[in-house]
Amino acid sequence: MKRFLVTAITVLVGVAIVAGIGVFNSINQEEPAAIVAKQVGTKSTPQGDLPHYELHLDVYPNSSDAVPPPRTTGAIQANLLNGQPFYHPSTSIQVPANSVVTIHFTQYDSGGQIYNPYFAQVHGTMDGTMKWNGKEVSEIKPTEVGHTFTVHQYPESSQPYFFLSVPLPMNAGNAKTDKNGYPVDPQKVSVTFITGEAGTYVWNCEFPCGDMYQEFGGPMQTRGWMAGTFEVVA
Amino acid sequence: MSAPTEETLFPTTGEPVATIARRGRVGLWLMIVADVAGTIALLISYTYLWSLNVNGGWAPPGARVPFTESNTGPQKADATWAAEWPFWVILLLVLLSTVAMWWSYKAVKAGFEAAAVTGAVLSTLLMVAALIAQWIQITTFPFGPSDGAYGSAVILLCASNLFHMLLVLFLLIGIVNRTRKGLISQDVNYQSQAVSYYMTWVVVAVLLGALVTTFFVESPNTDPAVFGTFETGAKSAPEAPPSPSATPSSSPSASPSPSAS
Amino acid sequence: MSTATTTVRGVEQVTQPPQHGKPGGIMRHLNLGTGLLTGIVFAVGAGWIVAALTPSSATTPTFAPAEPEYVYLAGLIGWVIGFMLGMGAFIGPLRWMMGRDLTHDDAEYMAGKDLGVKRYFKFTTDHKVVGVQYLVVTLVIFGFGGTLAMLIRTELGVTWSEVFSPEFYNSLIGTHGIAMIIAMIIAVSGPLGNFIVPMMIGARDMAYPRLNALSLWLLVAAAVCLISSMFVGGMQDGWSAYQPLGSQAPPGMLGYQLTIIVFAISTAIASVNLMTTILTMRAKGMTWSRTPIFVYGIFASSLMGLYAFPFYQYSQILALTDRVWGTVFFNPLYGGSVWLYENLFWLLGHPEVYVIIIPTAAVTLELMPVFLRKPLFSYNFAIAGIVGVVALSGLVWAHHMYMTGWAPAVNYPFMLSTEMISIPVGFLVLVAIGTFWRGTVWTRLPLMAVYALVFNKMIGGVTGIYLSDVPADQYFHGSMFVVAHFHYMLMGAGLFGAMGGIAFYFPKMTGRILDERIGSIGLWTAFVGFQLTFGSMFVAGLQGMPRRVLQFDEQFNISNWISTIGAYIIGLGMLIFLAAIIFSWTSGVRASGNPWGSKSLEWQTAQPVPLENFEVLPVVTERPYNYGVPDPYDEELAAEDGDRVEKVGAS
Amino acid sequence: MTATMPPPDAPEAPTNRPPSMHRVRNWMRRPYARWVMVLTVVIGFLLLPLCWLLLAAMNQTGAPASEIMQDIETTVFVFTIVSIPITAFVFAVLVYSLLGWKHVSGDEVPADESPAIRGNVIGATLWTVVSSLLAMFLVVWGLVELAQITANSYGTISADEQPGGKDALIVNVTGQQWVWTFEYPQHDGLTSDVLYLPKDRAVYFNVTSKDVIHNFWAVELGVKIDANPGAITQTGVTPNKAGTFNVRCAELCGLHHAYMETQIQVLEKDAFDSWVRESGGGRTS
Repeated sequence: MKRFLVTAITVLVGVAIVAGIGVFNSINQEEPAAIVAKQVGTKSTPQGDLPHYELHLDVYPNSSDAVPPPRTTGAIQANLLNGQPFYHPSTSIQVPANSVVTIHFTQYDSGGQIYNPYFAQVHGTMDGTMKWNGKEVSEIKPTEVGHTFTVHQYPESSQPYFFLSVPLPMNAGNAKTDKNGYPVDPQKVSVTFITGEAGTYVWNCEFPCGDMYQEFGGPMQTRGWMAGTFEVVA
Repeated sequence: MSAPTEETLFPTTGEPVATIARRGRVGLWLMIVADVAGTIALLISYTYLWSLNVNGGWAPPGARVPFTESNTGPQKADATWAAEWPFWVILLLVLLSTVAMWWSYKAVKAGFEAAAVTGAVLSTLLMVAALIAQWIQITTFPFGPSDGAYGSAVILLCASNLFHMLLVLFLLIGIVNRTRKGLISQDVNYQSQAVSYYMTWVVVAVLLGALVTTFFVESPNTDPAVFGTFETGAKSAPEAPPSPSATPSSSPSASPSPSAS
Repeated sequence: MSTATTTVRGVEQVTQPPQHGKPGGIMRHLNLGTGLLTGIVFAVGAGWIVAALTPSSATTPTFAPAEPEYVYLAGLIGWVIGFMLGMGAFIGPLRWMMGRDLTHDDAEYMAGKDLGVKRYFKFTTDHKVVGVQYLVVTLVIFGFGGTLAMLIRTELGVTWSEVFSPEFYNSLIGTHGIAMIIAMIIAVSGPLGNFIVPMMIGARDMAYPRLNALSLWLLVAAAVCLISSMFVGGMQDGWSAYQPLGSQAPPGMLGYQLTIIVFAISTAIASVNLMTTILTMRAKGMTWSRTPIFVYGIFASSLMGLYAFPFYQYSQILALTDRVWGTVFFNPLYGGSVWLYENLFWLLGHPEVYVIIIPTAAVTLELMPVFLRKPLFSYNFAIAGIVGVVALSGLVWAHHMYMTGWAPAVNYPFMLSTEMISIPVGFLVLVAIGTFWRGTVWTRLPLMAVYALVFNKMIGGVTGIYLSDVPADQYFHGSMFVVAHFHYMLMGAGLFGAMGGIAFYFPKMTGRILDERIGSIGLWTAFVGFQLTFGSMFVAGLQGMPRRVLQFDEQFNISNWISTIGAYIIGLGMLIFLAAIIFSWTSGVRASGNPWGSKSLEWQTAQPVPLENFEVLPVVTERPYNYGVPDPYDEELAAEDGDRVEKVGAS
Repeated sequence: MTATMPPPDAPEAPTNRPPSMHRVRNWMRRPYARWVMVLTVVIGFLLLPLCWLLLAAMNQTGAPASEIMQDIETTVFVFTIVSIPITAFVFAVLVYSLLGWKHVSGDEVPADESPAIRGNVIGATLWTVVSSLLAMFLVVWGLVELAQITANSYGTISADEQPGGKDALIVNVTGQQWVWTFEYPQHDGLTSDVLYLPKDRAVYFNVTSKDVIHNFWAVELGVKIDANPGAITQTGVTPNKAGTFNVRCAELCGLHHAYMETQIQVLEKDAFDSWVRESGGGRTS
């Protein structure tokens, strides 16, 4: 029964190889550890009093000794993305369901013209505004955008539709910078929104800040840099 | 070497040279078919972009009419159309080289092998001249590859000419050697014939290139707006109208960008 | 010039050019090892030089990529050139140019005369060696693409989370696509076209033996480029690599583009070689009406490849210059057009489908008479079908672009031409079922594959009718329905046909019979899995699931789960079939020269086939497929007619 | 079966019948011919439910929500019915050749016993005629339907030149990596990330893209058109069913292609107007 022996061996080896490759890549592609919003009390809203959570996100124009770049699979990818902007500390974000969430952005990058002025406006926050360096605004100049934080739908009809878009204003090109090249007084933006039922969403930056065609390559199309996941957990 | 053809046998397979020659001709024609298809692909690219003038970006920036000035990118502002005469000079050189090759083939067929060598050498020299001319033309274009679709298309056409010429040059050197060594003789001359045929096709290819680059210059589509306005990704660009609303076919009440309110 | 003469193929006194050194000259020292060595050395060298030359801050807002891309590109080009150099591909042209022609001994050495197994690892010109090499390369590429397919289905089967990151998934689908397309294009024309066709038409070798070897080793070089692209980010834009998305992809894109450029050259060479062989080297007496249908199939496929591939090649050349040189062919910012790319691409893209389908259909028709012991049903219709497909193949590309808004007006003519093509394809089906009609079924593996093929081809063909129709395509375009349809065509018809063909010619190629039992188990396992996978994929498409997504609405879950299970079953079946090949090749039952009792020319050769196939070139004196006995019913009819005439006379 | 057969001993009068007809009748008497025909009918009826199953699958999420989608579904239905007979016949031959006609297994070559049929004029002609007629029918049907759909979706004619184009709603659809935005130029450039549409009112879409090729697919409305950079493609539809439907991107467009989805809200007229007012569509900017 040599033939069946050969068959068994071939099948086993083949399955082993395929599974090995699959597992290796799957582990290799792990998302960065999620940052979880911390509770800071409750807030009264139209829906009554809801728990209030906060989390902080920074946007850096490039990595430096102070800020290490995100983990990237493959030396060549890392080399390509070297010196590109990214969200810090992580791009996997976790917020609780049915609660008020405030995200504080600190934006160190420069910027310019955004393709679609729609994303220079604030969408999906509690009163359609955001706090920019202390003052309430509902939109910024489309020519002075640094980045955007745009959460959009995940193709699951079972979860509530959720759309949040926050423009992060740019720092002037001549802004005073520290030794790492980051502005000493970066743009500070904070938005407050109410989450619905649990669900998984993705977010990415809508401002062309990558490289190659339309500056939408590189970091713009790499999880961990300018795109990530946004999870609303029950 | 004056034995009639049907008795000369091909060394490696022992078949009559006439058979080998026929085989070679068929193969050559098929190769030319593939080459034609490739050249046609390039010509399609040229004429298609020429006819579309997407976003007013066909002409080099220096030659653009004002309404398409919005596309400022990594382009030379003063880039303009290429001069037409170099295309025809190169065509002439290639043509002469081909004629010389044909002459060499006829000569070797008639048994004048010294004349054949002369013809082949002459053809080689002319092809080298064409090659140099083509190289000079490519390097001295008033535009770079990024300066409008016209620039890209013309440069690629010339590059394919360059490729053809290099190929032919290789073949010609072979022909010269072999004719000198008597490997191409009155009996065994299908290789010169094949090269002559191929060069004839190369002439046609160069001619087609010269024709389109001469007669399809200004794009016929002077109103590229019908293909939609489209903002550049350059950060330095001035604030442009929001793209989607500014189609001429939709209602003229195109909205200003919300930021203007 | 020396006047040495030898006896060549029984012809005496053939003048030989001067022999320099041992036969084969430097080719004696070149083999796959030296090829890999020089290839790697050149790749590293070129990469290193470019890395030294390029300013590392080459990133600009346009297409210009960063330094690693230039390094990778240089490495790829260095690899291809170095590999071909090390294989000795350039020796022949060089010797031609220097005027140092090959002697008969040189030629025989390069054909692998008494080199034993070593000849399979050299730049060997013998068409039989090349055929076997093609078979191995095909299996390797299938393995690669199949592995990726398993990963894709795993991602889609695990519906509750992302198994792989979107970047990796997007590069998976693209690389799987192009790997399988390449594998299917060569699956029949490569192994069988090279090994069988010359014997089938009674020739001693291909028209251009060295071009034959060249096409194979170019393919190997291209395959390496493709696989390498997975390690530098892959090509995250589907196998069609629509621009300008392709210009945003990581450097893996360059691997894809170079693969296509090299592969197109290899295909053109192979096509020219096969067509010239068929046109000029058929045995005495083999008129076009006596030529086996498989030869027609290979010829048609080569013809389509010949005129179609350059468009694909140039689309990739333009995309490459767009990426690394800043041309703007497909960059709408500066006057490029995305529709230009789509047109160039699909000008290949559709003929390529027939490049895959026609040879498998032809090899099917070739083996059916042998196993049904009756002639091919209306041979002329088979030829008409093939000719019709070739004639229409160039006129239907835009049915891939119905929904691009490129030119809505041309949807009408293209819908017409596309639906017309169902008529010649119908001819092929007619020939198939006509040959089944009243045939004595010899239940061997190759014929079983034919049943699978016809079944899948019907489903693929019918679903193709929906897609060829613009209104229906308005719903189906870009949905999973399309994926299922072309898998039914390319895999269900193409791959199963190729399995049948390989099983059929396995004895001639390896001297052993493909193990009947394991082979059948593998075939039918794969068949069942195939129906599960793509049948349920049709459902997902009908429900409105777009293709090339890695997350989707729950309503698609069930069909995707079934699909994934089926895919694993296919993988199992394919592994079993592979095992059958491995087992039979190493220690299968030895086959006689003509185990299937075929009357076709290629089976009349000795086993193992000698270096130049035939001692004396055969002469063909009768039509192919002379099987079977006179139809008993015909005599009945004749008799009845007899009576009738009498009755008429009587009344 | 046998009942329909004339008694074999009664020779039918041949004079008034052309030989070919005679042969056909004779052929029909052969058992395998009858069996294949029976199988064809059986398989055909087994396949018939597909016509409705396909539509059931397509209608899962509320389609058809427009006339165009209805046309599409009719087309699918008709094509299925038309292609069933020929499929059934081919399958019948496959089945019968596996079960009905003679079998040989084993390794040695079977003797040549099959009838040497090199062709059959009647059969081949019949097949050619039938398949050509079917293809013709499909083409004609397709052309007519396409013309109708083009009329319904206004093809590429600009909104103003359309009959009743004046009171149609214009929506500028913009695809960009990886979100859709919908602008209502008639309402002061009101822009939304969800596609709100009024019921029973013609809508024109001017579709374009900011970066790469996307494909605007309003699934239940049966609308699909590429969003090309540097070009504006146009289509249109008249939703005739209120509800929540899906927009999906049907052209691979990069990292988050799978997530480039949004909702369509088809509202009754007044609900739509109130939405416009609430979301600032009435504001004069």
